[in-house]
Amino acid sequence: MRVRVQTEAFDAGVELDAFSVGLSDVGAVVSFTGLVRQSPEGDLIALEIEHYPGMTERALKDLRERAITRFELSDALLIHRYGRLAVSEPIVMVATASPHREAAFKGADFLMDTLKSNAPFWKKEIRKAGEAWVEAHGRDAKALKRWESS
Amino acid sequence: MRVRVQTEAFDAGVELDAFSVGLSDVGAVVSFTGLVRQSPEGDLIALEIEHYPGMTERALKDLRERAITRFELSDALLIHRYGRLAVSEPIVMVATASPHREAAFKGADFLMDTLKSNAPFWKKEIRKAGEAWVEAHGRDAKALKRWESS
Amino acid sequence: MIELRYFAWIRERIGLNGESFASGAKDVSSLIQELRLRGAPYDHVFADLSGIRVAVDQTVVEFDGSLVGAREVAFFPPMTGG
Amino acid sequence: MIELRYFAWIRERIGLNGESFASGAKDVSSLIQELRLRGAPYDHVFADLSGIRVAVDQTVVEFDGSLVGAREVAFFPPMTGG
Repeated sequence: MRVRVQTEAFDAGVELDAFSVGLSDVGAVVSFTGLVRQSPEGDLIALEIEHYPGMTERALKDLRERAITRFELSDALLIHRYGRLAVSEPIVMVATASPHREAAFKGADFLMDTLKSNAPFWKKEIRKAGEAWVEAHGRDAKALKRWESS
Repeated sequence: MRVRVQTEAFDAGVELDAFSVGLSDVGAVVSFTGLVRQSPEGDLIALEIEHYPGMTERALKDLRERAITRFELSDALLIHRYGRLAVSEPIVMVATASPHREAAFKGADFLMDTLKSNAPFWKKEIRKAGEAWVEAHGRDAKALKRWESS
Repeated sequence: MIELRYFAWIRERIGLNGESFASGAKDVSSLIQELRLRGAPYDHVFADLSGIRVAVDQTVVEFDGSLVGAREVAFFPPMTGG
Repeated sequence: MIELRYFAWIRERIGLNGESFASGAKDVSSLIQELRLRGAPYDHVFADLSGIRVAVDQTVVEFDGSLVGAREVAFFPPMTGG
């Protein structure tokens, strides 16, 4: 399964190896893993990630197809978790395989930029002082714009 | 050991997990693995990689320090093999960790571009028809130039 | 009948994951008007649409998006995955 | 005495990994002149320098690089790692 939406933690190394097995005509594999990062104030207890079952899987599958076509990837993997995640747990992983280095890098970068604004996930920070929904950053929209012209 | 030059094969997944253990204040981990790719003609038997012992380790350590400083990485890993490598075996791996996604991506991309022209490795292709040293590509120098202005 | 789905702060503010709603609206804007006419909490939730996104049958659309043949409409804030 | 090291096709063409060489050269260009005067295979190997790179004590330098205090000089083609 090259697109997975799950509550369970995953092991990025195990996923990377499973992804890489049996790929042919591949010279480059890139992986990105996003982790729950402690807040600057050090008071983050957990992230709660909500998603839109059904639409999430569709959006991720569509993204994967777009990335494979656009960057001529040999293969691509997307894993995204939802539910309650403790600090330093993995949230998301993407991996790309390609004959060429540049395509593998660009494909993974594109997947992450695009996923942030196109896959229906919402993060809530659970802090000692209380809970708050994470707001979308202007920089996410800017990051997305990079892929319009190139 | 965050810089390794070795003949033995490595397992990218195991290396990725070992690299990620115990990192603090990290939100993003990127890995790149380069593999021996079959030639378009399908007649590649192996790569023979020669290196300059002593200088190789120095060059890779220096590169790692430059990447960490320039992209404010939390950590970086470089592994490069030498000797005889069969098709689809791993040649090289870099991994970067950072609080932020963009720095982790850019750091890994920079390491690969810079490594190609600064670390004293030379590849020879062993084909059915004979052996030939791989020539440096103009696109490697071009890739390197990307990092001068930005 | 149309199935409405709410996510994140919109879900919390309305107090429901979703609901069935008898609507005659032809587009999303008209549906939102109908919801606002129901009063609290809808009138407050949909007072400012700048922080609200909409998907019709699991595809993101603008507020003028058509509801002809639509079965499911979801309201949520900008996505923050990754 | 200076330690010379050869890599890749230069190593193969000269037929040695390296050698000790009594040189009075002050810079890399002068050292190359001395080597060429030894005749084959050096004269051919160093006839065209466009495909040759040099490191003095494991640091890449240009052909006008100084050899003052140098212990080791390496000749090799452009690197092709990664």
